[in-house]
Amino acid sequence: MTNVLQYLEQTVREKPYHLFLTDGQRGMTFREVYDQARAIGSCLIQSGVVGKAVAVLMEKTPRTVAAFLGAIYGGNYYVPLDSQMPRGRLEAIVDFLAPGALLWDESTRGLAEALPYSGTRIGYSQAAFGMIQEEPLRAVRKAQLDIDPIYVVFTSGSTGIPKGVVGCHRGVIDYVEQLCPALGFDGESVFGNQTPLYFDACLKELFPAMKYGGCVHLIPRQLFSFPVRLVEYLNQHQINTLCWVASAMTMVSNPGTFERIRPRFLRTVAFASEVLPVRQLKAWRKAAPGARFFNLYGPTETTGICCYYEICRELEDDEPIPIGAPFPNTQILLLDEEGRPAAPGAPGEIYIRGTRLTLGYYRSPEQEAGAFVQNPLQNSYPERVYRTGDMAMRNSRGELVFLGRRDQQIKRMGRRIELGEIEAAAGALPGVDSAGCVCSGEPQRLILFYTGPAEPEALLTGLKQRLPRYMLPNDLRPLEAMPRTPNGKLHRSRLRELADQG
Amino acid sequence: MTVQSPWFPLFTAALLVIYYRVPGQWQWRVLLTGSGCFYLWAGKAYLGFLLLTLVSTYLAARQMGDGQGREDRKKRRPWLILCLTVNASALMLCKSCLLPGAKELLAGSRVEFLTLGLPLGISFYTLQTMGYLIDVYRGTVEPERNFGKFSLFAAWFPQLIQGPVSGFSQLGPQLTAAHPYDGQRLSFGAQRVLWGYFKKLVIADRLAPAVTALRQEQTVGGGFLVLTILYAVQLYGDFTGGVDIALGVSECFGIRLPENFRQPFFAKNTAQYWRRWHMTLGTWMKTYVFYPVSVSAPVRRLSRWARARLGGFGKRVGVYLATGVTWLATGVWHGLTPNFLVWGMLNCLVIVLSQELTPLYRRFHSRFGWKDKPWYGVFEGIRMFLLMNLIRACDLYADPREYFHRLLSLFSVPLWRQPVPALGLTGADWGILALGIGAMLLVSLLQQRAGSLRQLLWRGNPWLRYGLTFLLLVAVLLFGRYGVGYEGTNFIYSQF
Amino acid sequence: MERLLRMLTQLHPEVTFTPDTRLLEEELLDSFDIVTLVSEIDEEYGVVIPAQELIPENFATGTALYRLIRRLGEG
Amino acid sequence: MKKWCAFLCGGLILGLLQGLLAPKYTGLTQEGGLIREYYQNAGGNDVIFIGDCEVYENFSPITLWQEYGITSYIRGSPQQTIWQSYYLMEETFRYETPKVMVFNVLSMKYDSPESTGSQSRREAYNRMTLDGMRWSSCKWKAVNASLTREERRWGGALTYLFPLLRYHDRWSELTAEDVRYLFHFQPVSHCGYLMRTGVEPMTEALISAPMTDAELGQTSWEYLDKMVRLCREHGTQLVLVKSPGLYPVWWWEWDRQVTEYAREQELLYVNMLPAQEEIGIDWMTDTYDGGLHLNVSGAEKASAWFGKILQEQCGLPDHRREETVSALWEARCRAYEAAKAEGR
Repeated sequence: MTNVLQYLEQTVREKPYHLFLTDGQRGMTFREVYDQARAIGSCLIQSGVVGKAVAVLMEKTPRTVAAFLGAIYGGNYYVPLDSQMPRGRLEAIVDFLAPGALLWDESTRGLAEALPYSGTRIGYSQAAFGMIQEEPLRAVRKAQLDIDPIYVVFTSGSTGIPKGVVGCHRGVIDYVEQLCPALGFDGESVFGNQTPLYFDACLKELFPAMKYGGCVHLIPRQLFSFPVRLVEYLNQHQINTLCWVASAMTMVSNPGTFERIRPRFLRTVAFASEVLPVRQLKAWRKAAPGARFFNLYGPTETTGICCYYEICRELEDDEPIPIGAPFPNTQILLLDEEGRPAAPGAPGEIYIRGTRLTLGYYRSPEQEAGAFVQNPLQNSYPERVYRTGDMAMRNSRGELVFLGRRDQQIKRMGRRIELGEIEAAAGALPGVDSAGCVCSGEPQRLILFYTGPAEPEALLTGLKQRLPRYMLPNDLRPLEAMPRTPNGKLHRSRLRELADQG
Repeated sequence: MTVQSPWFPLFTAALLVIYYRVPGQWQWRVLLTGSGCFYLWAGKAYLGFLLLTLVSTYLAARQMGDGQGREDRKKRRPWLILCLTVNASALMLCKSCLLPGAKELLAGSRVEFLTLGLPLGISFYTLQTMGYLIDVYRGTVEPERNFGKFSLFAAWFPQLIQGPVSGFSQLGPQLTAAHPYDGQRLSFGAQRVLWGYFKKLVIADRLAPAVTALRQEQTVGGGFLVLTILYAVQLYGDFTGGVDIALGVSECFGIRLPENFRQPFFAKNTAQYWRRWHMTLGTWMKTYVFYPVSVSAPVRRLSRWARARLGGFGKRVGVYLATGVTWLATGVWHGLTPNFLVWGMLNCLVIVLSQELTPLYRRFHSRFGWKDKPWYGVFEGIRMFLLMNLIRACDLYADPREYFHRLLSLFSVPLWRQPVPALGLTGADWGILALGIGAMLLVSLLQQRAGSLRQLLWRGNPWLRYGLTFLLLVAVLLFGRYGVGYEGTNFIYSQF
Repeated sequence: MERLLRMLTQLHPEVTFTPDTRLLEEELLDSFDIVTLVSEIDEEYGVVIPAQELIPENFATGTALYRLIRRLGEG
Repeated sequence: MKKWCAFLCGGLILGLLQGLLAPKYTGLTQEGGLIREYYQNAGGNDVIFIGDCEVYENFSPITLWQEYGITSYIRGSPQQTIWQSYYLMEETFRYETPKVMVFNVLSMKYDSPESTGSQSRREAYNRMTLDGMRWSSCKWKAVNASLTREERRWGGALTYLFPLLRYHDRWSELTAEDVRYLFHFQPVSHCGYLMRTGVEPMTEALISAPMTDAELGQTSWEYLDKMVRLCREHGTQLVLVKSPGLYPVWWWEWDRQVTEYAREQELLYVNMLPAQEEIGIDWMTDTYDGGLHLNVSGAEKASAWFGKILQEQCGLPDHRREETVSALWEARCRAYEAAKAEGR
């Protein structure tokens, strides 16, 4: 298996008219996705776009996925763009990307025409319903290697300049081959996709569904503000597999939704990209007793999830959920500042080693230098590993536990304080929905922001029982809603600005 | 092209026009070609069977009729036996090659069995040819020299659907005789055809879904009784309707076929019943099975021996044996499946019992003077109707055990508590059925008293006649159950 | 002839038979009676009536029947 | 004599009954009344559209007139099969000789009467197409081509000659409409276009039915050949079109075969599916039944786009300046605008 398209071609032979993707309005069977993708590929080749980036500026619909695969059929790599992002950032990315072609459809017509882009613009229907040329497609396919890039995904870089991570066939194939058996995906899996298509999180739903002939429901975004209607949607479509971000899980379980309605068909629930408070996890486990729960960890730079932990025991309220162990064929190294293996039980920075590593950052070698480094443990041959910048340690059971960003550790009164720990402690207290802790100003003051009905005084007394004195925040500020980045992570820079305003 | 197809009336009308235009001696040839086309259109599959039996019967008859076989019966016997075996085996082959298929279908509802394609009453046709053959063998009939005329007699198309079975001496000459145009006879024929269509399309086919539904449900007790009555009416409408169409069409051509029914449900006892229901089959069985068997040497020796030993009862042993054989033959003729044999034996049993019980009846009636009371006549009619049709219901179930289970349930399960399932008929349907059955009853009563209604009408005011006929036509066109929406059920009796 | 009439009354005691009562038209004789009659005649007169003779004309009246028996008797 | 007048009035009554019982297509199923409306508007049409619902729902002759001065008429009916289309074309040439004959190729996917669906469905659709046709040799041939072998043997063609034989059981469903429209019918279309003003975006995920066969059937190709020959005889240009409806799916294998055929026969084949963006069809606002057919706004966009191709490729004259023609069409436009405003 050297090409991700082989997943699609194998399934099209077995169950061509099985539903592959649907967004509640338009459904596409494998056969339709296969035909339209090849038509798009032929159209791209015909317009001379081969081996280039293809920007896909479309809403989240089944056709968008067909456009992605169409780009790969044309020997290119797709770059999903978020049509909701601020115009300036979008133009910066397109300018920075300089794609070979821009795919748009009726819903993003205005935006596509307004962009200052001089390359070829192609309407979705014009490509997808055009003529399929078998010969050019076969020629392009023959030239494709498994290390060819298939996508570029822009992450919300903490430093402002968008980082484009370039993923290839090899990374995705290895990822899918390890992920599916571990999480139990198969032909019966019906995925309820929540994450936007312009992030790498959706890979773990699209490609497994393509491999086994499962079905992906692109859940309409507005449903996520009405949790009861969302669970009805899950039950109505018998969705049995969820791979959501933690904040989405919390948003559903928090307001007592499960008293009114329970998801009836869940088999696998995985949450990622952030720490899920144990209280929310318990609510979910009570609501879906039959499901298996997984805590996933993995940066975009390693094509997605590299560690997973199946929740198999009762966790204490304030105990952080471990990220468990890496997938086979992937290794996690815990190293200290000097690059030596951290002492057992001591925190260390996570380095990831394996074929899963992506090709690197798009057109920004300097960023790459910081992240993809030579393996500090040996220097007898060149070996790239990815330095995540995340801190973790092994607990008494040998399970990896995520501590937080390296830059999120601060020294205060001579002690290392893990802001993540403070947040976890606050999150465990009743009346606290979510918590974010930052330190700012001189001398350093710890400011904890939280959402939820709890009173600052009650919160402080609660924290006193859980945190050493030197870790108690100086100031507790309730917020209406916790600022989040587009992909659902805590927007820490915004919190810092709020803290500075004082 | 079954009779319900719109082609049939057009085909008949066209044939009539040609028939009355062609000079007399050519008329029978027109009929022959007409029958040929009808057969080609409706039952190509059985052309081979038809030709085989026609040729074999014709040759055997010629052999027996003339040449040295003429005087000496011994010489004629081998030809008779040879031809009879050929025809009978051909018939059984046709039935059996269908029967394996029919086996599973029998398990299904009766309607599927009905639409099973054994088109054009193969059995009626075979009886007619065998009858002709035996007549020639007995010398009562001169064999027909001209093969065309003979095949016209054997395959005269109105008869092909479901009889009646007619003898050569009675039908042969009519077919070949010239028939000038006669308006009255034509309108009589047309009216009879219309009446046949009314009974078939408006009444019988409307009841068909109800009978099928009842039959498929596990109806016992009261439900079974309702099923029996409905099936009786459906069968009456279907069979007499089909025969009326055949007789009517034939009458239009000036050819009178023997009557098959005479108000059968007014019969008082079994003997009367079997003289009013399916009369041509009855007479055929009597002349070619019952009498020969009862007169044959072995039976005579047996009855002499029995009379010597058993006295009074002994006399009747021979007759009962002959009756048994006749009813066995009738059952087999209806179908090779067990339920028809059981049906035959049941009828035979009823006849033998009523014969044995006649002295008891006489004593009973002498004591109570009810015999001539009017209501007793009605009672007898109802009793006979129920008895005959309860036996008739045996046709509905392929497996006799199922039939007997339901029959006994009449006595075990209280009649009214058994819920009768929805019969798939709307209020309007029941209304039409009530009116239709009322009309049939009225016509039967009038026929019983005043003979042919059509004579009555012919003498009356012509406008009344036109009005009534037109009303009948509209009723058939509007309320008939035919056309694309309905699965045209073949004539029940066209399967035999 | 008397023997014949006796046979007929034996079959149907309630009917008084005369040589020309219409046996068939008034449905006095059914197929049963005809067959029992034939075996009786065979018994009494030793005359075998073949099947093809069992036709309505021969059994229309007592006299017709008697004429049949005599014809078969000599023939 | 008495007999003849009896027959006469008997026949009259039967004829009256037949008219009474025949469906009038005034209520919901208006599609049944499309074919019969052509005969008053026959003549003077440069373009005749022929095909199934993708023709009478997705094109508007009024827009063609308003934008390009093209005079056109649509002879469409529900699930019109290719053999019915061919005989309709043959019949049309008896009334007029248009410059262009446009045929929607979707119906080529049905290769035999049996393949169009269950018997009751086929019967309903056949009736809507064939009952409206006036009696002629074309209608007889169309009827026999639309029936299956058993239906022909049973005498199905006669039930078209005498509709009473088919609709006799409607006696229990008669309404006032049947009486009011006994002798005349109420026009329901605008030059054959059945206007739908409703808007119902795609709400229920439409999933494509499996492809029956990669190869279009032999019967379809035979009838297409016949169409080409027929149009060549009359000097009319045959244009093949696939209207932009998404469902049922027009598989690309079929599209490839039709494109090749069009190239061999030097025919203009316009597949409007790839041009959805160009036409500007938005399946959220331009459909009245959740994505199956276009509503009036969609039809106008499609007609405007297709009109330009007709004008350029087929060299159709602009009749808007001709007095007589524009008078007639002005009336039609007024009725069209009124209906649109009324939101029928």
